[in-house]
Amino acid sequence: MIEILEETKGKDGRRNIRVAKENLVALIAELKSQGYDHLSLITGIDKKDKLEVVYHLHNVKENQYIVVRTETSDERVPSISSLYPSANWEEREQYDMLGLVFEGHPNMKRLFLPESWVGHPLRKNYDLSKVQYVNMDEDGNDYATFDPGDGW
Amino acid sequence: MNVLQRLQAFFAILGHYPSYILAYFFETLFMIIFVTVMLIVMIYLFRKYMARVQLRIGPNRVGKFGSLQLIADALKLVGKESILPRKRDDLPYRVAPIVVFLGLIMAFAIIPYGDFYYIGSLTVTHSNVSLLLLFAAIAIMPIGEVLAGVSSNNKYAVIGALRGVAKDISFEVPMMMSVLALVMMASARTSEPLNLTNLISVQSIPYGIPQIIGLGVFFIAMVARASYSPFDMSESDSELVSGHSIEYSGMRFGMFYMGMFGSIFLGSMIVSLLYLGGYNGPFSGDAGFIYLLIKAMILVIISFTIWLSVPRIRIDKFVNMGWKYLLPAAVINLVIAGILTLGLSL
Amino acid sequence: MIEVKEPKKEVPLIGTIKAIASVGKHIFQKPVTLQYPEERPNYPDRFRYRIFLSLDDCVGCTLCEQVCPNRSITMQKVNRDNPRNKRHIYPDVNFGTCTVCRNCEEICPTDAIYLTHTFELARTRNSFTYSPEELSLPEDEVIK
Amino acid sequence: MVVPDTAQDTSKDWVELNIGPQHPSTHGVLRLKVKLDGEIVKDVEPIIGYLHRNAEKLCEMDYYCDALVYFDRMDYVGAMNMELGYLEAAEKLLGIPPPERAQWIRVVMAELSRIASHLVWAGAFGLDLGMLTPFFYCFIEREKVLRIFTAVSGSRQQTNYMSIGGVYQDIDDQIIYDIEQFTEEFPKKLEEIFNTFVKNDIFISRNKGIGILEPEVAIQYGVTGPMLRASGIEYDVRKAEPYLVYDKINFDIPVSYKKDNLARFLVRFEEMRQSVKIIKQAIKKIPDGPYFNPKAKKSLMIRLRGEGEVYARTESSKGEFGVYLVGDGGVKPYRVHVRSPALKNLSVLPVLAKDVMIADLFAISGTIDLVFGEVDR
Repeated sequence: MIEILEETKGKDGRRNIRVAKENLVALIAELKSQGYDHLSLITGIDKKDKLEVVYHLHNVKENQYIVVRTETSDERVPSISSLYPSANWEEREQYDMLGLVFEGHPNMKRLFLPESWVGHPLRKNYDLSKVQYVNMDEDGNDYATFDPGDGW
Repeated sequence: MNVLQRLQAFFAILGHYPSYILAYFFETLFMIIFVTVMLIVMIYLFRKYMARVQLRIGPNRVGKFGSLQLIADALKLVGKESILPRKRDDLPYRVAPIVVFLGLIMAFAIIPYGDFYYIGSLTVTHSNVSLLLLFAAIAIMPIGEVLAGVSSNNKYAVIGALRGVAKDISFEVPMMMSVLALVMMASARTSEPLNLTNLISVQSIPYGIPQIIGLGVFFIAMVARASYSPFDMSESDSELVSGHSIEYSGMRFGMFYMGMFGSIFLGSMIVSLLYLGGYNGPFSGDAGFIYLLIKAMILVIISFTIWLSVPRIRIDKFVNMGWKYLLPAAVINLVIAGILTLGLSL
Repeated sequence: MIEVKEPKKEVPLIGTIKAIASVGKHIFQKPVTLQYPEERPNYPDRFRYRIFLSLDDCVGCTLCEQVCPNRSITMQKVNRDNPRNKRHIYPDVNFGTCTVCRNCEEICPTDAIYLTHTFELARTRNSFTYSPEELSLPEDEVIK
Repeated sequence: MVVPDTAQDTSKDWVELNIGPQHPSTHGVLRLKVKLDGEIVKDVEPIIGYLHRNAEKLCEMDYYCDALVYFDRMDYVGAMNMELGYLEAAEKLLGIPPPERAQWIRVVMAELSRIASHLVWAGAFGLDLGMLTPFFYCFIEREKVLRIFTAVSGSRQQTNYMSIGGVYQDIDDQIIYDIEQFTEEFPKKLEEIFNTFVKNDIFISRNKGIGILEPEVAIQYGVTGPMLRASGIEYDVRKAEPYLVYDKINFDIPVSYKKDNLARFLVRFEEMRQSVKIIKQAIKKIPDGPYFNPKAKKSLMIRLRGEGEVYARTESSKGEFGVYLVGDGGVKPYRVHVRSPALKNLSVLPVLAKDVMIADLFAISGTIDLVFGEVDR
């Protein structure tokens, strides 16, 4: 039996389950076998001292939602991309925006920003005053730079 | 008396050979001017027609009804910098647009614009095998396109050239088969069926009526030759951006562009010559050229409508169509033509 | 729930000719293009574009500056005799970044800032910012 | 003669072709790295982010009411649906339900917006396949919708019409008359446009049986909206979890079991017909009353405070548009996350476009209905 730390009902009437991140994959695998076959959304939230990851799972047939949350203090979360193919891009997006590293992800690269971008924009301590410019090198790969003369 | 003889008479004072040389020179010049003017008219007509079909107005700022728009565009194209790709294969890259345009001009030079004995014929070559020459000239244009595709060192261009080759092979055979049927029918009436003038003058009824299948096959082939939608696989806008002409700019691109509109006009002319009676018509005589032009223009408008309303066919389906439907249809047409010819000669 | 049916299968070629004809017959319809500078469309009353400022009504509350999503509005000091505006600050608007969302109009407590139909604001890159005085002038009197 | 790059590397039996970000049929700034074996597409890798503006961060930096501006610019062809998606979340979080009249007005606007979005898609899909003209017919019809939007809100595309707790401006009799006029005329024009597409054998042959998306794969990849319904799953948020007043309106969800490009095309056209049906019903039922909640007075716009977490989903023209909103009790949202349906639908492209011809790759990417403001956010 998977240990559930806390179960609440959210403001929108959805079931909220909080688990430790070690139990995350096992819980989601069990939920998937219960019919939650559609991973709607993965959201990372920067809570300043820790990062919270929220999974919205959806049962298309019975139209039920369940919200699984876990938190991490070392930016590392197990990946569920082997369970849901759609988690692949979702996790890449969260890595891109928040710096959450999903362990076991086959292709942990940034989704939107170029690979050499410094910092993760949705972090609360992201420095907005430093402007980064994007350009494309000879091989057609994007890169980010602080030099305004090099950017587009 | 045709234009050539009139010119020769005009220059006769210079002697026999110089007068003929000058006469040929000026006639060629007239023909090139005619083709260029027709191209400009065609492009203007296309833009205006496209705009009206799409419920727009089209060019209307430069000159009355935008009639000078094309002149302005041509001037712009001439004045534009021609950007050359760095890793191009220089000679074929530069030669390719000229080859396309030359093929077009040569084909126009061989077409009879009117009966040989009347004014209005600009025909440069009065050969006995002008039909073969005409198709030889048309076959030059794909060479230019392939050269352009391979030499500009671009993957899109290479794919475009590959598609162009596949396309050309699959429509040329049925096209020639349907022309063969024409020659067969004409051979019952004339001893020189390969001469375009003879081939047209023996059409008491337009060949398009007994050979309706041949007309269809030949028209489809001409659509494919001019490579506009639905058969613009080799230069498809939304897939290969611009196919073989992707790396061309300035006047070089202008040559490809004019080559395309020229092939539409050329195709319409050839179809109306071979299948719709050409310059024959009631009270033709001196006005034969007008008949030809009207027939060609109606076909041009039909071509434009097809261009604007039909999606692009996939290359494998086109090759399928060429070999599995067009070729058998052309063969059936050939058989029908044979039966008709036998019936006529008996 | 309804299941969409595939359209009736047309005879090959005939269907295509029908489709071509259905496009071709549009040539007899009137074009819909408006020749813009000569003909002008009817702008509805709510059509919004250029921001106007009534200098006499502005109380300098900075609410428009706060609500502007693009930070297009900044407050400027203007020496002007207006007893209601104690701090003598008025908004200026950078039309280069203004998205015409009309949040400033909605929030303005005295209706001093409002959006109008004027939309022909051709400007060079450096002159998009309208000072408070310029905002109160009609468009053709603003010299840039 | 110089051999092109494509032939130099003989060790690999495929050609890598880079399509986009600037390409006529990538609907903006999609970049596809395609591995080609002749004409056959062996592998597609979509690369996105060229229109990335980080709307989520911008929303976090602004007040609750200002985020609407950024949501307008996500799916810019159907902006009203985006506003609706955000407001569904924000109103739950702030506890400001819109009054009855505003809800009905929102339904009308959302459906008009859906029509506008699908018309853009239909025109652009025609262009992808090489049909030049239906594009203009679609845009002429769309322009009529945008005129209604201008009359209602004052702006054509980025309307910023719905506000927290209602709508910015009430609709009057003239606008109701305009909308009724539109719903009378539009179905005829729609059939005309429909016929220019489907009567064409070549159009049918380009779409039938191409790009088969199995329902299981669709759900695994999070595909929603018309693409999912064309795969045979009758799932629509408007029916499954009705928001606004959709439960009081009689309409059908179009479904197809053919799973191919043509099915997606037909489903979207049927959706437009259903939208007209919804508008016709809703416009008659708009009740009298206030058009915004007095709790969200305009002068209080920047003082709204919310706490908690809300995930609200709506059916936008692309699919299930979800907004996850976290508030910490301040005047600005703490975290905004958008479930962008077009992004999820795009992620299935490598599966769909396996071993198809190049021409079909563009037909398939055309049926996904990509709008890059929404994919990249």
